[in-house]
Amino acid sequence: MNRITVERVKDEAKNVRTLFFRWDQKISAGQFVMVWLPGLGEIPMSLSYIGSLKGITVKAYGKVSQAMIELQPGNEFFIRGPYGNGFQVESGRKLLIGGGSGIASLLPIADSETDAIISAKTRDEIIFADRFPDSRLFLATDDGSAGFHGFPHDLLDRMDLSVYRKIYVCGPEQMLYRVMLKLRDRHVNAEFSLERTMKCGIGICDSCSVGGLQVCKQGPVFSIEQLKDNPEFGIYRTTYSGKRISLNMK
Amino acid sequence: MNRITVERVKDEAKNVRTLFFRWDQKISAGQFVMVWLPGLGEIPMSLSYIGSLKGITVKAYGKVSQAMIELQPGNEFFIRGPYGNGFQVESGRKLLIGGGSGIASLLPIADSETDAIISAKTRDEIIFADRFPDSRLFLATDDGSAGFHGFPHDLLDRMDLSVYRKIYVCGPEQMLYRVMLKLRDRHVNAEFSLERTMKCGIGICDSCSVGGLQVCKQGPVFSIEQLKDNPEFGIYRTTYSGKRISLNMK
Amino acid sequence: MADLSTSIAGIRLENPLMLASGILDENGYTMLDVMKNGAAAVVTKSIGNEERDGYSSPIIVEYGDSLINAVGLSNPGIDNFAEEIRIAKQAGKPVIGSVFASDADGFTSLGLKMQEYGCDAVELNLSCPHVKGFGLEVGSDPDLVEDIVNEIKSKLKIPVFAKLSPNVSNILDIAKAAEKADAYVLINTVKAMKIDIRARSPVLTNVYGGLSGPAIKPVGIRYVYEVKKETGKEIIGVGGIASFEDAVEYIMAGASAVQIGTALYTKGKGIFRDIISQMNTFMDDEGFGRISDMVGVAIR
Amino acid sequence: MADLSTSIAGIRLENPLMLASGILDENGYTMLDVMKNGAAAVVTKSIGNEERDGYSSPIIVEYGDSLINAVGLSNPGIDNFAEEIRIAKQAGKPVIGSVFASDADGFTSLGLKMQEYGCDAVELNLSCPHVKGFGLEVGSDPDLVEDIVNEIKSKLKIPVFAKLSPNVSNILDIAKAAEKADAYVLINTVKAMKIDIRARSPVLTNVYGGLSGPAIKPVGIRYVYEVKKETGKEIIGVGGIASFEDAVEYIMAGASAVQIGTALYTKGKGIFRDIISQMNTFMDDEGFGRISDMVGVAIR
Ligand SMILES: Cc1cc2nc3c(=O)[nH]c(=O)nc-3n(C[C@H](O)[C@H](O)[C@H](O)COP(=O)(O)OP(=O)(O)OC[C@H]3O[C@@H](n4cnc5c(N)ncnc54)[C@H](O)[C@@H]3O)c2cc1C
Ligand SMILES: Cc1cc2nc3c(=O)[nH]c(=O)nc-3n(C[C@H](O)[C@H](O)[C@H](O)COP(=O)(O)OP(=O)(O)OC[C@H]3O[C@@H](n4cnc5c(N)ncnc54)[C@H](O)[C@@H]3O)c2cc1C
Ligand SMILES: Cc1cc2nc3c(=O)[nH]c(=O)nc-3n(C[C@H](O)[C@H](O)[C@H](O)COP(=O)(O)O)c2cc1C
Ligand SMILES: Cc1cc2nc3c(=O)[nH]c(=O)nc-3n(C[C@H](O)[C@H](O)[C@H](O)COP(=O)(O)O)c2cc1C
Ligand code: FES
Ligand code: FES
Repeated sequence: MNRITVERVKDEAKNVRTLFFRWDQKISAGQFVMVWLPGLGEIPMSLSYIGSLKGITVKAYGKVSQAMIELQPGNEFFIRGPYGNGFQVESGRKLLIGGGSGIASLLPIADSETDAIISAKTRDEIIFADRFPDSRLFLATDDGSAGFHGFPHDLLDRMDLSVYRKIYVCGPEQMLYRVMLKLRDRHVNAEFSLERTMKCGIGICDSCSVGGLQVCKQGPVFSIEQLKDNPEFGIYRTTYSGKRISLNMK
Repeated sequence: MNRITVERVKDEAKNVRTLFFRWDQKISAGQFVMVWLPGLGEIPMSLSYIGSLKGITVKAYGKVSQAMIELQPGNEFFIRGPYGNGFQVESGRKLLIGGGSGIASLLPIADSETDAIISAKTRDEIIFADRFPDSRLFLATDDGSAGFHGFPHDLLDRMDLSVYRKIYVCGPEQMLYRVMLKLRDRHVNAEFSLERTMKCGIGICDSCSVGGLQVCKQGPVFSIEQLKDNPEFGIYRTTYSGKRISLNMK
Repeated sequence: MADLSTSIAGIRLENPLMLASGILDENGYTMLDVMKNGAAAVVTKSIGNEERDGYSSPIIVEYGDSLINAVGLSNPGIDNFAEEIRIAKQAGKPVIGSVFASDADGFTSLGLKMQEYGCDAVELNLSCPHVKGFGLEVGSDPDLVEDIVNEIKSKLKIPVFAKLSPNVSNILDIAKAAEKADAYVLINTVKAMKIDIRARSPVLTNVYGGLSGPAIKPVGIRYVYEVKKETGKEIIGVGGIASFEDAVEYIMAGASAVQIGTALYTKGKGIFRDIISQMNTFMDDEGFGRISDMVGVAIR
Repeated sequence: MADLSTSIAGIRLENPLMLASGILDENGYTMLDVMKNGAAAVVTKSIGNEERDGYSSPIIVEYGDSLINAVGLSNPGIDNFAEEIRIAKQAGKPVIGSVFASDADGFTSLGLKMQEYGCDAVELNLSCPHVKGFGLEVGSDPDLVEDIVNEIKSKLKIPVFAKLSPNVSNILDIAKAAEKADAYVLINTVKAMKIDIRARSPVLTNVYGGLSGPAIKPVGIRYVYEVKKETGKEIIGVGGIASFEDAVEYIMAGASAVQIGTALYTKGKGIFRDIISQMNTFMDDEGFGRISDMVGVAIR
């Protein structure tokens, strides 16, 4: 376990905060860490900044993530990792598709040739829009309060994807799945970063598996080829107990 | 454990045989290995050849060493190691003093500038005399059957030791002790390789200790400074059970 | 080419390597993938009569190449597990259903369900060291063990394996109590824990967990050797196997087959194929024609 | 500068690090040298009433940084040991005499001799896992343990430590039986063995031995934590300590002092000074003024 001290915090939106800290560790874009708050629990978190100053962008859902967004400079937390494979970053023009806080883990691969679709339920939940020039940014909201009114996969219908060397997607599985269905037949090069229940983070507990692949170890980033015929991606997941439930998205 | 196959054997004297073998392992002159014959036991042995062809020169004392000298080409034994510090080999003129089979572990440091005193109880037990030109060799036997009649330390009285950059000594502790007493006041640079009961070979069982030093780990080679005020060297040893017994040599 | 096939309780295995219970065996697709990667059989995660979340995270601590876990027997409950067995069975290889309960009736009803789902054998988890009322608490009581094993054996057609704990004073008493089982599985994890000195706190939510991986291999070898020597029964060896040497060491100590768990963390699923090919070379070099030639050869 | 001194059963130690029994403590000069290298105290090799050669070599197997040993309680016999204690005592630090026997009378007569020789405490080896009739065979029988501890406590003036085994189903039963002891020492080695697959043979002459070193640290931490939490008694922690973090982990689990054995193989005698200086820095950084501030802080 590494003990980390919060150096600085930045509020990105309601219930979303980036914690900045120093950690002398090489990390690839797309990798994640397991964050432990003693007495509270441990959860997986991607890194939104991977330079010498590192950052984690947390959206509060439950007990642990809520406690994380309450951390102040000087407060401490513990991490193990980094884990997972990370993105295969290619030079050339890229498109990032980030749903909700999903854009956070895509940030480290953004450069001057990168376009981004950032989507959220509503305008207030859009984060990191300021990291992209207007000319390279597409916004989408479920309620139409900002940008395109609808989901990212619908927006894709209107875009010329042939200009992109590679497309990188991160967000809720529903969104990833629908984007995958759109891209599948358009012969594009795409990578998806998945989120599943993660207990161990190191490829042994089976809680994060999707069609035989461990998201924590063989992922969290998968190529479109690995996912398009996957029997569970977008279809089933297992709960914390290991019970198979349908995602009902077909 | 490393499994070793005997490649070739050479009889050096009655009950003394060198076993040659290949072992891809860097070894310093003076280091030793623990030789295991399954079902029989394990004993420490120095290496008499340390190049790409390695050799152990065994003198039969008891169960294990007796079985070792009966090994034939193609037979196998097991070793762990190498252990111990080895000699600090210096360039320039050297004198080796080997008592009994002690000369074996000094062989690897012999070069064209090296003189040797080889001693034994009797003529038949002298080994490796052929490895030194007559001009560089002094023989000594307890019974006078070859060379000087007497012990190596007595022979030293007649030699000019100031010509040697360093003196290396290996043999029974009685001999080492007496040589040490002679050299102590003559301000020479000398190293002694000790043999004591060795059970572990790795510095934890205390069976090989001499005045707080572990022969297996801090030795087997010690400088004259480490030995000259040692409260046990030449004075006491402990038996296999750990019982202190006097060497009665003072 | 040596013949790597072996058999345990009459079940033929194409090689001696099985997946250990609790590691990558909760989801049918994962078990399928592990068998595609060379495992001759899988043992499922231990399943109980009721759905259980197990402990909340942290449930695992890395300790070098070894692990300390307190998953807490999380499982979907036997009634939700049929589908996973069905998926795993698509590999066409043996699937062994691991079960845990606190008494003979509980074990028996689980065993019957596993049999109904098509499992080739049932493995009784008498040894999980970190959940109150189950596992070790059951498995260290010889009378209870005897009761469970005798009862389930009288009801099931498929073979029954008894997985025993290293956390006992005398394993032979327990082995004897379980002697009606078709084979023993040795060993489960060793009770252990980790404190983070900077957090000044135990790391696992449950405080205590089970140590697995290379740290426990010498302990596992000793149990397999001792139990084989004293009982002569068939044994599946498990605990810290991460190389072909480790697998062969267990076999020479008396195991007819082995299970691999923690090494999937350090070596990934490729470990099965790697060990198979290296074991083959070893057997050819050493003149062993078949696995049974090696079973127990080191016993004195 | 933090204050590293501690005390155990009223014996003051300049720092919490002692030498464990059986490692470099058969010869008085070696014990002296270990204390010159920074150990605050030494525990002697376990001494019996009669001289014993122990097992013939091989008596040790290297397993990574860990070891498996079956020395077999070799010792010169108590009557030949006075001189070693006399030499060791020249360090001016506490010397603890470890003893083994098979019954209360045997332990008591050994304890009286150790007291006569000037030892500051006696440590009862109730836990060696590889010698028939001694150690674990004695230490896993609660009635016998109670008898031994009560008898020797009634005869000796110096403190008595009870060294317990991890090779038992329930350590609390044994700890309770030994509750008259002034402190517990936890843990001895874990029963284990090694087979060399090319020799097709167990390596140790005795076949079975005891596992020590980093492999058993998580097991030792668990026992110290559990026994401290349940009994509150003073504990000396031992098992796999090879760094200041390990020592602090034992202290936070409840140990008032620790012993180091196997790490002398990997780190040499310099380990004592290294740990002392690093523990000092750690305590300063973390705001711990004295060892007692850390004892058991991780217990929940
Ligand atoms: C590889 C990976 C990377 C991740 N990176 C980030 C990141 O950078 N930033 C971030 O904020 N989160 C990230 N997450 C998600 C994060 O781990 C979860 O939000 C967290 O586990 C929630 O834990 P909790 O204890 O706060 O909530 P819990 O108390 O466990 O859950 C509270 C409620 O929220 C629901 N919930 C929990 N997580 C999610 C979710 N992800 N989506 C929808 N509902 C959810 C639960 O079902 C439950 O009902 C990542 C997850 C993975 C697998
Ligand atoms: C560092 C080191 C390096 C060594 N290198 C060599 C080497 O290169 N060649 C070699 O032949 N030997 C060497 N020895 C000595 C060798 O280890 C012993 O001779 C051996 O242990 C004897 O074992 P055994 O089982 O054959 O005899 P045992 O059955 O143990 O002993 C039989 C009898 O011989 C006596 N004895 C055993 N060893 C010696 C001895 N060294 N001197 C006098 N009496 C003895 C015993 O006391 C006993 O009475 C070395 C020893 C050490 C410590
Ligand atoms: C994360 C984890 C979960 C485990 N769960 C179970 C389980 O549910 N049932 C069981 O019988 N053993 C379980 N075990 C024990 C393993 O099956 C195996 O006995 C032990 O880990 C030793 O083997 P290894 O060193 O190869 O992992 C688990 C082990 C680990 C590491
Ligand atoms: C070679 C060796 C010999 C030992 N001899 C004894 C002994 O005589 N008496 C005893 O109580 N413990 C003995 N032990 C156990 C140690 O004192 C200690 O409890 C154990 O090794 C765990 O600590 P470590 O991991 O620091 O070595 C011995 C251990 C080793 C490795
Ligand atoms: S989180 Fe355990 S296998 Fe992925
Ligand atoms: S042989 Fe054991 S300490 Fe030297």
